[in-house]
Amino acid sequence: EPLKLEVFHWWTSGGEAAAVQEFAKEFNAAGGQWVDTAIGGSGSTARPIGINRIIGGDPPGAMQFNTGTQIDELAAQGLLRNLDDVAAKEGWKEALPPAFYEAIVRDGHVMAAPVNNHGQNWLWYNKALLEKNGIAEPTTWDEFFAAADKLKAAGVIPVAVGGQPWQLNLMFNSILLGEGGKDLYMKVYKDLDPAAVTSPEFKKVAETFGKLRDYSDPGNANRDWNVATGMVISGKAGFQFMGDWAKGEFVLANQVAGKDFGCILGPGEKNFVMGGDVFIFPKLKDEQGTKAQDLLATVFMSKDAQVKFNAKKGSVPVRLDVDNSKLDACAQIGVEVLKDPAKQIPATDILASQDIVQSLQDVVGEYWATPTMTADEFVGKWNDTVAQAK
Amino acid sequence: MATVSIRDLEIDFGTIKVLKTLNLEIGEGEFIVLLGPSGCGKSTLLNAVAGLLDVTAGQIWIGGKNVTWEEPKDRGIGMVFQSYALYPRMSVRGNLSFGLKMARTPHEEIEKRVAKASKILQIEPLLDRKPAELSGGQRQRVAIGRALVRDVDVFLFDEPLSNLDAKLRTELRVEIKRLHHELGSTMIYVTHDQIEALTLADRIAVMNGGVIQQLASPKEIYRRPVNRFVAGFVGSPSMNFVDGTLKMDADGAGFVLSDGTRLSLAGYEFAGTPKDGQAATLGIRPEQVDLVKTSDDATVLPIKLTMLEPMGADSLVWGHVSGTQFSVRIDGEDHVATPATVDAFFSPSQSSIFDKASGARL
Amino acid sequence: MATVSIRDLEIDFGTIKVLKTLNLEIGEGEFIVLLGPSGCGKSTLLNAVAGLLDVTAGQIWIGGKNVTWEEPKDRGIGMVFQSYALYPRMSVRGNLSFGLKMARTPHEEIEKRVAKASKILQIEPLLDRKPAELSGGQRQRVAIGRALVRDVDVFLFDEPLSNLDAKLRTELRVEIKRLHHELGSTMIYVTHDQIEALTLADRIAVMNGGVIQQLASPKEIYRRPVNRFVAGFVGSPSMNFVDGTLKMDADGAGFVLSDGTRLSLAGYEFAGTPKDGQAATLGIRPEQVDLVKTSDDATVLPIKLTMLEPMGADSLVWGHVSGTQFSVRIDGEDHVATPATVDAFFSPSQSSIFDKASGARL
Amino acid sequence: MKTRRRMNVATYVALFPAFIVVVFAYLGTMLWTVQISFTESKLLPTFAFAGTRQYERLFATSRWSISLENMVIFGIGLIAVCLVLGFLLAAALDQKIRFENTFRTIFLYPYAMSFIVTGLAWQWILNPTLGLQQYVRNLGWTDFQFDWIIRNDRAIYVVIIAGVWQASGLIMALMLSGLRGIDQELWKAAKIDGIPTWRVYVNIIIPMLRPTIITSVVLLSLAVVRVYDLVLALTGGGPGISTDVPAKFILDYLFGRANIGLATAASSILLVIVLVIITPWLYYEYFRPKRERR
Amino acid sequence: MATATMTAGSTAPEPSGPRPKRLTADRVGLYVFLVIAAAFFLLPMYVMIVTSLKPMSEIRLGNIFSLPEAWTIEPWLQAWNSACTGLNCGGIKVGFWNSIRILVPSVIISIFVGALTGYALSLWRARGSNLLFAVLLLGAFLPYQVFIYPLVRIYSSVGIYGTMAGIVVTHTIFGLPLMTLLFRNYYASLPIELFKAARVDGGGFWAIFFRLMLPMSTPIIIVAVILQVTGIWNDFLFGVVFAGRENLPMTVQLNNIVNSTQGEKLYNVNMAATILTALVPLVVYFVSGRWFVRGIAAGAVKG
Ligand SMILES: Nc1ncnc2c1ncn2[C@@H]1O[C@H](COP(=O)(O)OP(=O)(O)OP(=O)(O)O)[C@@H](O)[C@H]1O
Ligand SMILES: Nc1ncnc2c1ncn2[C@@H]1O[C@H](COP(=O)(O)OP(=O)(O)OP(=O)(O)O)[C@@H](O)[C@H]1O
Ligand SMILES: [Mg+2]
Ligand SMILES: [Mg+2]
Repeated sequence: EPLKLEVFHWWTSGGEAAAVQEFAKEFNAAGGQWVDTAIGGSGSTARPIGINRIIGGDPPGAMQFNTGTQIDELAAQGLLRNLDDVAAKEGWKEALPPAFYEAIVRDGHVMAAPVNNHGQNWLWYNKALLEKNGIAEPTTWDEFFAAADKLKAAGVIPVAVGGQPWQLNLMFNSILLGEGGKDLYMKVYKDLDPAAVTSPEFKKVAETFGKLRDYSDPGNANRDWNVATGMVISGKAGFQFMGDWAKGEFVLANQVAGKDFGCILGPGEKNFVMGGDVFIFPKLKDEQGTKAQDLLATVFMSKDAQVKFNAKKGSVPVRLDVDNSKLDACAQIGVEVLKDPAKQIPATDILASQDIVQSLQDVVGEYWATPTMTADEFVGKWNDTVAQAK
Repeated sequence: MATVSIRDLEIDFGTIKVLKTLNLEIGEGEFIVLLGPSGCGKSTLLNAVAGLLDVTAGQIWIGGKNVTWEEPKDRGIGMVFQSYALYPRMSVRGNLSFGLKMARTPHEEIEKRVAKASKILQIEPLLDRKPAELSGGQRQRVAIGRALVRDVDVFLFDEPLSNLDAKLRTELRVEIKRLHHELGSTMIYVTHDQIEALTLADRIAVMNGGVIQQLASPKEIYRRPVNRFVAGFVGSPSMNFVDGTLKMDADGAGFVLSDGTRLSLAGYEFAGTPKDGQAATLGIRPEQVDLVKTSDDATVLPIKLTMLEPMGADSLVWGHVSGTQFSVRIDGEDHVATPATVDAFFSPSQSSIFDKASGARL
Repeated sequence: MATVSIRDLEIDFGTIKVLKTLNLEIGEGEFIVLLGPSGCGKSTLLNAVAGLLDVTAGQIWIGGKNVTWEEPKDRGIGMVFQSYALYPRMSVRGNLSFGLKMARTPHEEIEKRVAKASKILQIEPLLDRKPAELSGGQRQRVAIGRALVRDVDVFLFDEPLSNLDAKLRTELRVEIKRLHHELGSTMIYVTHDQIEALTLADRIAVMNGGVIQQLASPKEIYRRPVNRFVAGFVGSPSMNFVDGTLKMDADGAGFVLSDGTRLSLAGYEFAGTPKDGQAATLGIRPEQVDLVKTSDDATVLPIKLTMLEPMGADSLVWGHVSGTQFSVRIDGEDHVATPATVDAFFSPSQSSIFDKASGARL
Repeated sequence: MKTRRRMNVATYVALFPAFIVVVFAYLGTMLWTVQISFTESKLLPTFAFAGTRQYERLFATSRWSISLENMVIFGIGLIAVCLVLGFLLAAALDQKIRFENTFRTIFLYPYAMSFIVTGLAWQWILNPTLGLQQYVRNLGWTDFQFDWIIRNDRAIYVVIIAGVWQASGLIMALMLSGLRGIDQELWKAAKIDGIPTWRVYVNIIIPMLRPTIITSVVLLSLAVVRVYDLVLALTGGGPGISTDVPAKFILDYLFGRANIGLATAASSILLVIVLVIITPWLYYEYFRPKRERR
Repeated sequence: MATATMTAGSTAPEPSGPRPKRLTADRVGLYVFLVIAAAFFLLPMYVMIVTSLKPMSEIRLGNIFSLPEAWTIEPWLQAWNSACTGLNCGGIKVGFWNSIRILVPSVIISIFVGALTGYALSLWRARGSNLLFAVLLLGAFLPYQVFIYPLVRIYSSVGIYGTMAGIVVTHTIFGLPLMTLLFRNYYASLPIELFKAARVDGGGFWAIFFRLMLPMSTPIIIVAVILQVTGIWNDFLFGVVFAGRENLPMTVQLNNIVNSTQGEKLYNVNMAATILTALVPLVVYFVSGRWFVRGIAAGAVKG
């Protein structure tokens, strides 16, 4: 009899579903039976539904979360299984980047299985467009703005922006890391240090971010990210700051990484912002279910499944010890950077609570949409928000 | 057949006292009409008897049983409404049998009673129609039938005919009278149409402001109204009222109009002892005035005629007596010239005199 | 004051022909009443005169001007509706003056006209009230006032009194009559109440099924109805009809009832030459029958009396003649015993005889 | 003698479901909400008392005050435009129009559509580089400007436009049924008085439609207080947070940001606002002692 | 002599018969207004339909108002049959029957409870009924979402969390204020004599309700059905939270197709799916729009 387990996630689009399919295949092959429950929309639509089910006593067997602080309370309330045995057996601690391992451990126990590693601070660009305008891949912010000016002069929108707060925040974080550097990033998000925010470096980052308004088009308000990517693909725009999921759009348009489109971790300091997803396993009453959970956790972290899943998902495997030769040019860049533990930067979700992270998104969004707002006001708001939410 | 007895009944709506310590005894098989202007509390009284309203104080007895707290269905009453209140989605048969079904009457018994009632009311061909497919008169008949089938002792009618036109009203009035003869049930009938009241009632209770003003036979009410309100309310066209003062002198009782004319009241039976110089109102019905002298003891009444209104069988002549509007009813065949000032005649014994201040009969 | 002339008027609603080639000439200052049962086309005709309806064929002339295509406001008419149709959120003054304001009448002129109209109608104290704060009679007065202020030549009334109770109806009827005298305007008045028709009209047009059955003075209509429909429709309580056959023999004209009784028709003026043995209907009004012999040329009518209905001033006695229901009106003071079989008397010259088949007067 | 008031057991039985719903679902939830708003609850409700901390934060959050402000602007705008447009449409349909059914259905259908994707269509239409503005410019009017959706100070009016699109059909239906209930003789009287049609509407009909208007305002305010989908689909609360509304604020903190405490504090404030506005209406419309019941 | 000869110019026909119909400026203006309004209301629908008939390559060009160059019904087929939500690629048809299964009992029960409550409140007296009604109306003004946590707790303690009963109860709860209001006003507008007559005839609370009042409620039931069908069919949140994973309604599929955050967005399929999902309420509106207006007159307007 197969070990039946309901898996709850919000991967509903074509590419995502194909990736999930890989896990399901592996799980079924290993003697499980994958029961799929997908609720589309962002995690904020699906997550409360799943949490309600856990509270209501009808939990799914496994449920997706973003890697980070989201699972704190569920773990603290004792609603989740601890996976210490599986993790020990499979050697998760050794295989994972340290930040990721920390992100799944609560009170010394492993509480979740990570599945992927999404680079969030990519800068994508249209290669043909840059070549046509005689622009080389920018490595510094100055080069970037020079390139942008050239594009603007050529009648092209330099940066495709999706004006939704979460997208703007990704862009802001890219600048923070590239221009402000890793230390500032960590101080601002991890330590929530007000002094770091009031520093001139941070202000500079804010100004740079603000400057980008002039390099985007007026239609950016509430634009979906994939629409923005489409602008890069079609050559309407030159650059886009976006996570590595944007690759899927390029691929769909039959573009090849490194050939038709380029990817930069930066500009400025090269870091890899690691975000991703984990699965938690709510405590189940039946024996079979628990066994199935063990099996699924094992499958999630198996090298084989990791490679297959992440190839389709566009992310890189969470395990650092897998064969990455099949990954595309961009992912290769990522893997390369990841080799240096110093460049493994945890995403904001891992560093701070949802409340803080998303409230800060509001601040970034408001700043972006209000050109009259000065960088100082922005800094003040940032610190106020952090102080209230802390 | 049952007596109905209303004892010290009071009904309030919030702070409004609608009925004030009302007493009414109705004999077995009697036909009582509640007559009064709109808003005087007639429907309220009827609803209280039916048990559709909670009383504030007092008791209601039906057939010797205190039913003050009984449900409507347990009071042995049937009720007919002005708006017919037929159940719109049921056929006539359904309307008639609804009450019986509620009472779990056996099927054959229902059939029998519906057949009987519809025969009495001549609505047999209509049994399978819906109320919307009936004329006003037919609807009202069905509404009566609904009370009829339930074999009740007391029928309550709330202005059952006032939504019908004059012709149908006459017809159904006769029918209700016939029904009363046939069934001999006790009936309480609310109306503000005095013709209905006069033709149907054994006794009329004239109400005003939640109080019964006079309870008497139609004849008595028409001829000897106890106060000016009753006198003015009953009769159409209504009684003429002329203000003046009483003069009790050597010539006997007299009535002095504002223009000084003295009318002899010889033959009028005073209810009490009238005071000389008392301000009073003389009431004379239009048909009690003649434009030609017919009897010797008639009093002369000078009148300015202004207009003739032919109404078919008879005509109304409008005019003024000492500045007050006054109407006289004459035969439809007769003709008078207007305008003209003539002497009219009335018999004081048929007229009414009221105290000007209190309105009570003198 | 203006004449109104309706020429070959036809009105259809879709496929339904409501008025069929109708002609009607109304003189200056005449008061015409359109009388007929519900649905006969009275309102349709009135609306056509007012210009509220498009005519299918024919013309309408008012004051010598062809107004068939004119807007209602340009026809010099005022109209009063059954539902009063007062503007509910405006004061009485607003109701009266709104039309004038729209016509840009100068302010003082409006004031003057409103004052005059409200004086005529005695609604001066009500000018600042809203319609909801008025009684039915007062509302109807305001509705009339709205036509009055516009100084029109022709007044159209569509059952203006039928929402009022009997008493108010009488009062306002008199008022409308007075108004007609005072203003001398042409008036067209729709009703299905024959008392109103008889009292108000100079001439009555009795309508049925979109056709004018008889156009004549009230007296003529009441006394010599041209057909059975008019005879039955006018008069309340309505004319008694008894079926039988005509017998023209040596004794003169006679009417044989179904039970074989022969009634003499001596004195009846036939409209044409009656045929012997013709099936006919004899029509006698309740007040044309006496229970005591008063004149020598009266015909004896055997009648079975069943019930007495006192109505105040007079009473109705109900009974049967040769199996047909029959009513007799007597004085309210008189009394007859019921049930009883008696001989009644009527004068053939006052009665009407109709062809049984066509209903036309013989 | 005093008489007892008769009570009917069946009435209570029938009202029992409503009673349960009111006590548990409505009152219970309201109390729970207020209670949680005084705690530290984050992702899951806890009962660690936190005083008025959540309220302090709430009122220090500019997003909340912007939300409230937007609700007022949206409310006034939506109600005003819907009433006017709904009335005009109803009045137009009441003129014995050909294809009345078709028109009525066209005006009404948006009420049947959810905003999950119609919002996207609107977003496109209003997008300056994609929708109307561009379309008109392509037609030759190159100066044509209609870019409210991307302007901080105008975007909320765009939300009103879409809201009007969705709701004014219902108002039209309400108004139309109100108009159909008006005595035809009134129209005739006005025609004879020679009153121009528009004056009849303004001076006579509209005052008579007062009950309809009140009902419409109530239904619309319901939509205003709850507005969420519309904003989410159309602007996502943006640009920035300039079109945020209370329901979205509450939802974001309740679900996305795992801060139940703050979300319930916001709900409680909303509850108070609704109470203050609604109670007089409720009283006036339903509980005022009426002089007479028909 | 003054012969009354008519000059050639004044041979205008004597007015007779119907007024000549002229197309007045008012009338034209009226239709212009209606057509413009109709265009405003139809514009999003037009965009949706046009988009749903275009291939993605055309959509990316961004001419949202232009007609498709290459017409395709592929998106419709895909939306109905094969659009994926997670691993299940059955299109939105998967949820259709679930939606129906939720819709039918929810509509019936919520209307029934609303009618019953409205009936009890309007025609019968019960202590505290005014307060009950007030709280009910007040509750109608709260954002739904606030109710979710407490309701989840209550349901799971009663054991109906994640079941069909749970979702039906939820729709009943949230439909109750409006339904009660509608029926209360409707019953209050009926002639009270009807109720009195039935009382005299011996009808009790239930007999009057079932045999007299319900059969008379057609106009208002139509309004209630329209409102509830629309509301319940379009609901996403309650369905997904309370119905349990076996009973997820069609809107969940729609949401999954439309609201994926990452990965390609097939706008044409989205639009087709939306229109398909909206079909049931749309049909209800098309079929019963006329009665809707009449029914509203019967219930909603009167205070
Ligand atoms: N439910 C009620 N609440 C408050 N007042 C009421 C109620 N029912 C009746 N009244 C008041 O009680 C008084 C008497 O009303 P009732 O209906 O008995 O009058 P009526 O004599 O039947 O009048 P009508 O001839 O108009 O039917 C009126 O003033 C009325 O306003
Ligand atoms: N707008 C209309 N469309 C179709 N038929 C109509 C219309 N108006 C009236 N009718 C029909 O025309 C006939 C005459 O109607 P009209 O209103 O003139 O009658 P009426 O004599 O005024 O009756 P009542 O005494 O009931 O007012 C009726 O059969 C009626 O059904
Ligand atoms: Mg009454
Ligand atoms: Mg009429």
